[in-house]
Amino acid sequence: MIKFLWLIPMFPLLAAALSALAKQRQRKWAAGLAIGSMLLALALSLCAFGAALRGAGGDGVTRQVFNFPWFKFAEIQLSLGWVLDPLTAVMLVMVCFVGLLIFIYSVGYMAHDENFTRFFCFLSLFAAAMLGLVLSNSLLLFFMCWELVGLTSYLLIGFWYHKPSASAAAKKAFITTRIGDLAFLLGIAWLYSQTGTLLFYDAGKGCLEQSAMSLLVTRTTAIGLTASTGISLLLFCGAVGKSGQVPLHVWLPDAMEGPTPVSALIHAATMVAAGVFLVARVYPLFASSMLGIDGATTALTVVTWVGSITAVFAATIATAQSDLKRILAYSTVSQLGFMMMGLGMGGVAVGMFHLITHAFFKALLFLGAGSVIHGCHEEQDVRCLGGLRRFMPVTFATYAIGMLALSGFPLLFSGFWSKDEILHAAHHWSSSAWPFYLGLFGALLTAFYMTRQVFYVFFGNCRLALGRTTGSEQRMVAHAGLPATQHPRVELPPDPHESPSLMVGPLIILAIFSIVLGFFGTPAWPWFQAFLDGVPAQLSMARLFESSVLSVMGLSTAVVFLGLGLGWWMYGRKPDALNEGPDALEVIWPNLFELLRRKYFVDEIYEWAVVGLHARWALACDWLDRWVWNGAVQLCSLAVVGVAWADRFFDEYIINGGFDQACRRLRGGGGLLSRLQDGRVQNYLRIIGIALTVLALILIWGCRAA
Amino acid sequence: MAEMLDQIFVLAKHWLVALAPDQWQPFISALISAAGIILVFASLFALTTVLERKGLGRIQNRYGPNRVGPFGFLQPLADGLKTLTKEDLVPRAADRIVHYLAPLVLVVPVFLALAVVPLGRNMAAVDVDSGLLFFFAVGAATELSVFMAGWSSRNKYSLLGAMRAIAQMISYEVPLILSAVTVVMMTGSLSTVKIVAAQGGYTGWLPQWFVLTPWGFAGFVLFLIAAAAESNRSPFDLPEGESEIIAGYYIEYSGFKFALFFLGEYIGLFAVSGLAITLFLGGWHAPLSFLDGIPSYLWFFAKLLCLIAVFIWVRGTLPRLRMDQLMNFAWKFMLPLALLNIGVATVWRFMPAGTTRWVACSLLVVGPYVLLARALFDRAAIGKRTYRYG
Amino acid sequence: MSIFIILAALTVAGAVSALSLRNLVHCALALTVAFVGLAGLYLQLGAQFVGFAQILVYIGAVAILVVFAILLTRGSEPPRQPIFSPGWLGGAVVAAVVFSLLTGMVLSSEAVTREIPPLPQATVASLGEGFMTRYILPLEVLGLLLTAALIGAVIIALKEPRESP
Amino acid sequence: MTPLHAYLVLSALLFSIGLAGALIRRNAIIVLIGIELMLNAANLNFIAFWRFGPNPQALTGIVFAIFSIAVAAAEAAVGLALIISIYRHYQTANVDEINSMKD
Repeated sequence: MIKFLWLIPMFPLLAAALSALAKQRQRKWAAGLAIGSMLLALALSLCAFGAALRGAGGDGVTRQVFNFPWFKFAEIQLSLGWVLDPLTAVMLVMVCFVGLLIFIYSVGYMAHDENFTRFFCFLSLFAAAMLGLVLSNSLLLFFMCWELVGLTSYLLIGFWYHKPSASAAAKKAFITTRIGDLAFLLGIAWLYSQTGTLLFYDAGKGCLEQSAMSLLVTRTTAIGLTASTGISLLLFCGAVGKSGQVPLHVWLPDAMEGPTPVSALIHAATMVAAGVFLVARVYPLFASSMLGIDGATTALTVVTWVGSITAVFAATIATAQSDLKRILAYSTVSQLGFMMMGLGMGGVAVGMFHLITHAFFKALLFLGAGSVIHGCHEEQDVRCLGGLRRFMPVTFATYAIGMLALSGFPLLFSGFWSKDEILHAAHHWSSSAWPFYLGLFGALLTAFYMTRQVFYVFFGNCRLALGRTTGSEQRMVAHAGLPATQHPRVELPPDPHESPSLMVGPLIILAIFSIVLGFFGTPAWPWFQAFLDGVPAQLSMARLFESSVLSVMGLSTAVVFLGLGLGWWMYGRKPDALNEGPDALEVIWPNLFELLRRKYFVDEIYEWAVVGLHARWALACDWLDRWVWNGAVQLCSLAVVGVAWADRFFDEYIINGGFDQACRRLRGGGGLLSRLQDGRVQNYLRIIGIALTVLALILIWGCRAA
Repeated sequence: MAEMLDQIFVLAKHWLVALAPDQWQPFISALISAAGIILVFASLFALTTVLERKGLGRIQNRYGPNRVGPFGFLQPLADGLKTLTKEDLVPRAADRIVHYLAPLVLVVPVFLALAVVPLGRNMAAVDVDSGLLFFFAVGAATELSVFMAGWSSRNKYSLLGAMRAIAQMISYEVPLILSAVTVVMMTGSLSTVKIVAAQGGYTGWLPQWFVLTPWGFAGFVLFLIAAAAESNRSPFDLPEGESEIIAGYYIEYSGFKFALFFLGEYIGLFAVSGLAITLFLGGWHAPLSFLDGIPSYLWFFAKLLCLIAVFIWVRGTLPRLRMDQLMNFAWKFMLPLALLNIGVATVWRFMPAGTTRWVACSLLVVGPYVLLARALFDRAAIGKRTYRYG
Repeated sequence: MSIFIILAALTVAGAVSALSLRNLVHCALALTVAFVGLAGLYLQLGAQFVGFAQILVYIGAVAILVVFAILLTRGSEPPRQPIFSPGWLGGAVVAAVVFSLLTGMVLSSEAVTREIPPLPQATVASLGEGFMTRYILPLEVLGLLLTAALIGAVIIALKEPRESP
Repeated sequence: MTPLHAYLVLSALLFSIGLAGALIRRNAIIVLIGIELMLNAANLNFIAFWRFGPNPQALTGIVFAIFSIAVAAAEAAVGLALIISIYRHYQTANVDEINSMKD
């Protein structure tokens, strides 16, 4: 099995390559290619999963690796490889499955787009890169795929590049993540310099295994940090960038400019989770440290804090957004924060569990949002939607399931169990109680804003006719791919309609999964955690009723209900007929609402900082120009004038002569200086020649001297 | 005796060289071979002109030249006298030096090119290690001469003709060289002598010439077509298409210079045909094993005459192409097939000998040919004729 | 030695006239003369393949390209204004300095005193083997480069669209 | 038999002729020709050092020369294409009139 693991990413890659060659017309071909490749990949990864299952159940994690030398220069040999362990297997299945569904969905969603084939080419490329990332056993390969994923994300966010906002968002996403990746790369380099290998597992020689670990832990660097801590912090920076943790979260909401399937696949389910997966993958590195603050290592503490802060931060913002997809985006950010918390406090299993469940129901939510947008003619502003549950029942039902799962509706939905795991872990976390409270607050907010959104979109009566912003008009035209003139302008748009079955089918499947998945990780039967940790799972109802578990569960349940109730009380009771009225929250705390609506002014702050820097720099240059150079010239001319003045009292000729002379000199000097910079190639070439001569002479003399 | 007869020229040359003092011997031998080549091929040129004119005449249902000498075979003599005695016109606006140099730059390289063609057993004037490359390298100089002729005689027709000719030569040089490459792949050598030696053996009576293999046959055909285009023979004689641009790049030439151009054209034809013989038709080897006794150079020249006959026949038969058709033919038809042919040669090289190899390679050659021809034919809608110059 | 002197004279003469003649076409033709001379030098140095390749590439391709470019840029008739750029004196001086420097270095190096080894053999076969085994990567890269150059040249030289902003 | 330094001096001469041409001529094409000459001078050096070098069987010089010939061909193609398009744009091929980078 392990031998053929590389086939899994190979199929989508092939599909991408082939559909890159496809003509614009050959839509069926491209789509079929992509979906077929995903099917094959899914089948293979199920086999892989089976293999992992057969391996599991014993004590300790069973792990097959396959490494091969890539190239060697001098005596250094770089080798790549792939690994099959429960972590990989789970991720593989998740990515393939969700990916497949979203592929199918986007056949319906992109049906009218003229660049259909390009879209599928990018999607398949993304899938290939993601799968490669998941099963890579070498930090180098991991990084390559990581960058590939980033690239495809960039391409897909800017898919409708003729929208300025889209291209801007794409650039923003790319650059912001680069900041993190720089640190990541530094971390890799450091790790390599310390251990001399980038393979995770290499029969004892890998950088995550005993020998390397002991080495890394003992070696300490600058401010009392052990090498392992430093490296893991650097790697974590990469994770922060990729999965939109504070302070690098700004790109994720803007990324919603891309087509909705992209938002679902890349910016909700898989890619942004890659950061979390990275932390999970190199967890030993994070967890290994001598001087941990009672149990939790420095690195993990950082992870926890960043995660919890992000969770609440993003959740608060989400309560005040009005764009359907932005709300989901912020909730994604906050959920990622939850996952980080889980990793930081509860270990791999907890974080990963939430990752998997979240992948499903967040994908579901996004696809639901997509079908809403699709059905309402590209309208994204929740204040302009409403009452859709009559028009698109299936979407409503599935969306409600997803929303309940996300806000963690007790006992029935997967979100509840995974989030509860995290809270439980936080409850037991010894070093500080704050993450626990933050988590609770986050859960509360999650329930609240999801309720708000659902009430806005699906209840009340349809406000679609009133609110047709020019922006959405453009979006509609852009999406239809027609120039605005020949596009059939509708003053009163036709009623929203249910999406085609091609789009609804995936919704239903995802909905089912986002209910069922939860039961694989209940405290009663923690099969998932056991599978990841490689211990046999046993069923015991009793564990469900331990005081600690029960108390946390009760608490979170209460919080969730509080959130739901609050949402209903503020938005559900009296939905405003037309979207003039201010937001209910705005009525209560206008200032706070404004603050949240503008996302804590984070963008503005960044902008101010960067622009300010440039402005100051420019000022400096300007000052230099104005005073130093210009001053010199001024001085010269002043001197000349002085001379002239002196000369006036002498002979007339001397005046004229001196004056003219001086002016000529000045002009000559100016010309001399400017000749260095005339655009003539030959002068540059000449200067090069002189430089060559001088250099050679220096060298010769150097040799003579030596 | 047959041995003697076969080697007679070689022996004669050695004997002559031996007379000279030692430090002169290399030059002497070079001189002798050069003289021999020039003599032989110049006379062949004379013969060919008559043959061509008579042949064309017969094809067009008229007598060719038949007044001067027996059956008009002294016609070239008369023509030679005429051209030599004609006034040598140079236009006033012309660039005298270049105008003067152009014919020389054409004639010298083509004679040089003949030097690497083995005319018989041990009868290659120079046997350099990379003779084929030499041939093509020298052949490249002709384009320059064409340009010089066209540009120097300040005449828009001649410039036009030169441009056409250069474009045509460049485009057809690619398939020419590519189809020669297959042979190089097989013999693993660029030396013409070695290439001929590689086709020496016989299977039963039949020779082992490359033309008798699928790839060799395809290569030979491609090579002939490209050769015709390289030496501006019809149907590729647009550069001197009388009906459009009176005589192409040598409108402004007359008298001896014109004769030189004429000579150069024909010698180029001989050279490229000789190369075709060397590459595909087994050089100077006898076509059947039991005919081995007959002197090798006779075989060579027999084959040469056959090829020239083919060229004459083609000239008499086919109409002239149009410029765009010409280019399309070069780039859309010849080039792909030449590339494919290389692939076929590779397959042939690495498949075990036997009928399967034959069948596979033949299919590989024929199938794409048919398909490509079909596609191009369907594509070729007779549309409005468009000109693109500069 | 005499052959060398002849070839060198040919080459230098060709080069000088290629860069000093007034009519661009003459320059191009003189350039080909210089190339021929260089090819001869290569042959005399025993590098047969390179010599022929030189002829094939430079005379068969580059010279023709140059000529075409000259005709396309209407350079074929001699220019009205002086052919030398204003700062030609400085350029000449720089060139002279570079030449004297190089020559000085060469003559002061131990190349003067080196004895002449026997003529080495560079058969085409060995060369080809080298290309296919040891220098395979450069070869591939070169192929890539040539392709890129081809496409790039075509794209650059395409006609500008009429309604250029 | 010709000694090494003769070749070296010759190539130095060629190089500086090319340099001079590239420096003092106005027409871009001639400048390009000068550059080609410089490249050829370098090639001559390679071959000369290969022939007089310690181990000529390595063929390094020849291979390098061949590569540089190919590169020179590519360079010529692109350069001339550039010149042509510049000519189309400015209606001139004089390098000292093409100085729009100046301002």
